[in-house]
Amino acid sequence: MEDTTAIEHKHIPSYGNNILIWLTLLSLTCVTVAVAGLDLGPYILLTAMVVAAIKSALVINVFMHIKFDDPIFKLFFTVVIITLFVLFTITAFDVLYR
Amino acid sequence: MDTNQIAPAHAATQHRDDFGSKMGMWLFLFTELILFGGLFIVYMVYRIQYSEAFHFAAKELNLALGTLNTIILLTSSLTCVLALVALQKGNKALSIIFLILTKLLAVGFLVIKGFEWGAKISHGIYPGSAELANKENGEIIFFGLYYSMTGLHALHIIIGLVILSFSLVFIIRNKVTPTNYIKLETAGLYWHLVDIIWIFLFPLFYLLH
Amino acid sequence: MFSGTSFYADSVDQAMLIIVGISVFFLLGIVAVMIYFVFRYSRKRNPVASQIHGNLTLEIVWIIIPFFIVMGMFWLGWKDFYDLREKADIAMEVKVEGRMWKWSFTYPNGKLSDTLYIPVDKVTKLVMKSVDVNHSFYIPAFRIKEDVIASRETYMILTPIKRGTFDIACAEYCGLNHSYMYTQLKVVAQSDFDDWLAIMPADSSGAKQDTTSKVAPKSENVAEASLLPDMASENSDKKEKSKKDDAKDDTANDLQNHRNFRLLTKYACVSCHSTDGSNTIGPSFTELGKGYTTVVTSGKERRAKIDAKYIRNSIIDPDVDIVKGYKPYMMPSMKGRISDKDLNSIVDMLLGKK
Amino acid sequence: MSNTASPTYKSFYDYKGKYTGILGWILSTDHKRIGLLYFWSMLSFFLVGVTLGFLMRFEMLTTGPTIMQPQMYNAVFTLHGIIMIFLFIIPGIPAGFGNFLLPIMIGAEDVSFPRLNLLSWWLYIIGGTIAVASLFLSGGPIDTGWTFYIPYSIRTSTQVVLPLIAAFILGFSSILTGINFITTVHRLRAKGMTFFKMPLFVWSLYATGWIQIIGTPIIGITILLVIVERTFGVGLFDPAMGGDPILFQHLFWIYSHPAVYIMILPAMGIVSEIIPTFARRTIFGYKAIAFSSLAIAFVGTLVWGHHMFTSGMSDTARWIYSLLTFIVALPSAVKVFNWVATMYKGSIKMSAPFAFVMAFIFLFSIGGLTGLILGAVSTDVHLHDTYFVVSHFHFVVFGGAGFMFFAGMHYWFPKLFGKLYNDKVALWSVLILTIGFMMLYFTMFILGYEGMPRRYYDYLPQFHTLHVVATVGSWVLISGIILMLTNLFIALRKGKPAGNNPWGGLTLEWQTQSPPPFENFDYTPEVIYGPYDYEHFDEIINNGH
Ligand code: HEA
Ligand code: HEA
Ligand code: HEC
Ligand code: CUA
Ligand SMILES: [Cu+2]
Repeated sequence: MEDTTAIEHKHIPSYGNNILIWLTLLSLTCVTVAVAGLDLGPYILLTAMVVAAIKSALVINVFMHIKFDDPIFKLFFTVVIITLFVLFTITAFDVLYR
Repeated sequence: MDTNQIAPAHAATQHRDDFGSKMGMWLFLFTELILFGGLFIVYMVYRIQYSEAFHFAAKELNLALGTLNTIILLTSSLTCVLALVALQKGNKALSIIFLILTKLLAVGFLVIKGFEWGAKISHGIYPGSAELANKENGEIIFFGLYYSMTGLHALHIIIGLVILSFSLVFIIRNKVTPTNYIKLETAGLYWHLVDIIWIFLFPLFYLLH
Repeated sequence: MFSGTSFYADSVDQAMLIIVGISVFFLLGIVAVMIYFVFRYSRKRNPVASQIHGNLTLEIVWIIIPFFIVMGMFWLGWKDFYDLREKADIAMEVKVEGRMWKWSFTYPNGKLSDTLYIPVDKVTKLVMKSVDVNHSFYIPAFRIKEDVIASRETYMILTPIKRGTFDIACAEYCGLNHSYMYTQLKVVAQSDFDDWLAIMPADSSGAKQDTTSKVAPKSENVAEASLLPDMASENSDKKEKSKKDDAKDDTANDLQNHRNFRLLTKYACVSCHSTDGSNTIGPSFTELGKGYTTVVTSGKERRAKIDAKYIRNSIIDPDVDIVKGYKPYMMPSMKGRISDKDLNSIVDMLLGKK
Repeated sequence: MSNTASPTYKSFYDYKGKYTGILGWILSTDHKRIGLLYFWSMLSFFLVGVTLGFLMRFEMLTTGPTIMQPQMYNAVFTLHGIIMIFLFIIPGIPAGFGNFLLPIMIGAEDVSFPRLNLLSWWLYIIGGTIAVASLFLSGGPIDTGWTFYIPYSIRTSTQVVLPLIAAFILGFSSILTGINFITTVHRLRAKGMTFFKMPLFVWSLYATGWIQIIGTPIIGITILLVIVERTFGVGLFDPAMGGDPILFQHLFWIYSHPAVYIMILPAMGIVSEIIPTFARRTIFGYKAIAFSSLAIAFVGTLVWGHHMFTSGMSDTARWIYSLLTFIVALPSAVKVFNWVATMYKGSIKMSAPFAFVMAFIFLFSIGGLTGLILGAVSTDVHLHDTYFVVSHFHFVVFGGAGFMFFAGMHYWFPKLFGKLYNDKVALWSVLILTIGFMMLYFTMFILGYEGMPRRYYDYLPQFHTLHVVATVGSWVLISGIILMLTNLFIALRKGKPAGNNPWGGLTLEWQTQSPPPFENFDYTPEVIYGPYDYEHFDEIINNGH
């Protein structure tokens, strides 16, 4: 267990991969702007949030390497996101039912 | 639990723990995430209460500039990660170039943001202005949120710029090297987080028409 | 323990009794067992400990049993409250307005009062709103309270079954005189209530409003609860003391003895503005005698002449001209909450007209 | 490890670092020195807070003004609350004892980020200083209550912004401590120290760390918004501009309820250390206690609405929060049952730390069980914002966390300072403290039930007798505190040397010298047995773990 100081990389850093992700991100941005132009009524927010979630998932997984890193980070991150999500939901219980 | 169940044991000689630094950074990022999370809760509550007014007020915002800024920030995220890749591949010069590029893009973002704010302010829309006071409550809140959220985000960009500057200096002085790049990596993590926040801010403010 | 003021109050007391009972049982049990162990297994009596690492069955038992107990407690607490909030047969709606540091009640026929009268055995709904900060309308004898806030109306439902006089307190901290924000609830027979409600004070500003009523003999009717230091009398004491001090006090004399002085208590002006020259939350009314004052208008300081227009604006739109040294948003705007007649009387009075 | 000090032994007090004298302390990155810095600064703030509490009780002695005017009283309870919560009890056990002991208990030589640790102490001091300085600056002492409820806090003319900034800085300091502890636990455990061999105090600090990380940012942003609101008037909370005062309460309690578990979890950790040591037996249900800490941390984040049952939030929300509140009581119950079970067939030595634990179980149970009364909607509607609540939280905060702070002081005193105190006197002080405590706070339950609202400068005549009893109780409590502190101060000067392991504890901190050397161990700790494996008592005491 000596090698834990420097992070072993199961994955080899590459330019191409990141650029590919970047292109996807840009196209997703175009998609969400374009979709917002349509009149989707109540679904505007939904689509916008779904696209934003996909975009941030890409950034977190690839740019921030969470996909290639130790699973503990994934665990941490999930716990935090779930907590945040629950905070949103139960706050909404007040506002929605007033 | 973590795969490194047994951490380097009490080795008095060993003070470098990259994994630990990264963990510390992630934990810090969680606090940032939740800091903004609090603001998003505020946003949610008011959006539920004033959804009409929000749609109306959002028309005042400039979609083109918002989209441009999104693209700029996404690109800066790319250059930031490429700086790390370059360093890992041992290409110090390229890494420095990418890092400078990142910072230029960040400054660009701030300049555009500045123009946007400036335009609003010259139209008399800023917290406490008489113009705003005459608007509906929901619109006051919308712009209150707009200024607080993008303002706090801009503050984070500025902090990010400072952190990136330190990384740059470290690379130049060879404190951050192809074998010891954790400082650049954590700085990058911070930068990507700022990007993620914007990914959510953008649709919530600009795509409401 | 049971107050008997309403069925709701009694069932709250009952719920309380049950929860307290269970709690006392657990508390005594735990403490008794602990003390027994400490004596029985002291180092003297039991020099060598047995090493017991745990017991899954026990562990499960003492999660499951408390789980059902607390769920029971939850239900106990929720069901009464739910019934109360869902009451449909509402006989009367009274508007409650909370302000620093005074309650006032408006009845469906427009009658205004600062004591709450309601008929016994009828369902009364209180619709409450604050004009400034948060307050909380609390009737201990009825085991009920609800915050009164400025952004939205909140409500409370009362079904008294017992006649009598009860304290109403403010339970949400609201500044200087929070502890004096008391008034009273009088539960009376329907017929007495109708008589009381029918008597509209000669002028709607109604200082005499409830004193004229036969159900509320003058002696008993302390509109402000016993606690509230009677601002007027307190001030007049001070006035006595400093009578010969200086000319400034003349204004105070005038104000105190002015025939419309009650208007200043009615709208609770005197809780922030003194009549004796001391500046508390707002500037003293005696300052108005100076003729000029320095105010801050949209960030700029200027000298303002004190005339009818200025005073009227200060009451209707208090946040436009802020007297130097004071904070905006402190004084609640009276816009829409004061009749023209009262406003004119106040302005005249403050200008020193008889 | 044998009890005899090795010849090269030099305690961390004598260690010469880069700086000497006072600088050697305030610029030191040694976790033990930082722990002690925290300890002393917190004790000072505690005495200020306690004096304010005392003044408040004195004012309540008679109806009408006794020794102060309403404005003064309002400022006093606000400061009492702010100091006790933000400056004493939240950092109290984690930053003080946690800093000193966590690395030792897992066999590390320091925390993961020692410089960050020093920074967090500095932030703490800066925050504390700003809070105190704000009393003397324009506007005068803040009078909003420690809850800073809007709209009053944006209306009052007192100095609100500075105390808020102070609270923000203190929150930051708390976050840094949390990050440090979690990383340390993950990275620096000694060889053989698996998660399930960690002492339960470490487990509780780990859970606390998570609450600090997840909860504190919310109060950070809330404070920022209030500051912005007060200075620029953006209208986010101001009802005059469409803002929602209830939203502020949500945000405030999203943090401040979990914060009460930041206070109590480490205290519960100390209980779990003291009982096995003095009962000479292994803890009952190690995993249950460890996981209940995590459960409290997680579920505790979801129950904040029980502070708002009367705030005017939706009825749906009221029952949801009530239900969740009852669920969070379960892990606490599990802990209490396991502690008592640990005494079964033990070999119990009645020393001051153990006596404190008994007082804790008694007082905390009362506090927790009255928490259940407050958790039920209909009873809370009656009791909310009355003295019943004041009593509830003094029982859990002072009788729970405060008493365990004292217990920690007595339990680890020999380790921190290498001296022994007079156990008899300490036992007496526990007794006096408990009696004073009951007189002072139990009466408040009755006051509250009878309808005496809190934050009242003045009260109706019918409450007079009980207020007098409470005030007299506070005097008894004072004597207890003075007795306890005097006893410890005397020991600090004249106490007998303690030896490495006066109580016969098995956790790692007892296997090193008292006070520990710089970087904690002069050998490399390796762990074989669990932290409370008293079946291997002799082996561990003689050979180390
Ligand atoms: C250390 C701090 C601490 C702790 C641990 C707790 C623990 C709990 N608290 Fe408390 N609380 C505060 C500090 C704390 N609280 C403070 C400071 C306030 C006031 C803030 C303010 O307004 O200023 C407050 C206010 C407060 C309220 C709001 C009251 C109001 O304003 O109207 C409520 C309501 O539900 C509540 C509930 C609870 C509950 C259910 C627990 C539970 O976690 C308790 C669990 C413990 C037990 C249950 C006891 C032990 C178990 C047994 C003895 C076994 C038997 C048990 C069963 C059968 C279940 N608390
Ligand atoms: C850790 C938390 C903590 C602690 C320990 C205490 C301790 C005490 N508190 Fe508490 N209190 C709070 C936290 C705490 N408090 C909070 C959060 C609030 C809510 C604030 C708000 O509403 O905003 C509150 C509110 C509060 C109130 C309600 C005010 C009101 O609503 O009107 C009262 C009233 O009696 C009170 C009294 C006391 C007393 C008498 C003590 C006593 O325990 C003090 C007893 C001890 C002494 C009196 C010893 C004094 C000793 C010396 C001065 C000499 C020292 C000597 C040597 C060093 C040699 N407190
Ligand atoms: C909650 C406190 C509060 C209440 C209640 C209140 N005021 Fe004020 N008032 C203030 C404050 C603070 C100021 C100074 C800031 C400002 O000018 O708005 C002020 C300013 C004024 C002024 C301008 C004073 C000057 O010296 O120029 C007048 C006139 C006035 N109030 C009249 C009234 C009247 C009439 C009422 C009752 C109908 C009233 N106020 C109720 C707090 C209050
Ligand atoms: Cu109104 Cu307290
Ligand atoms: Cu709580």
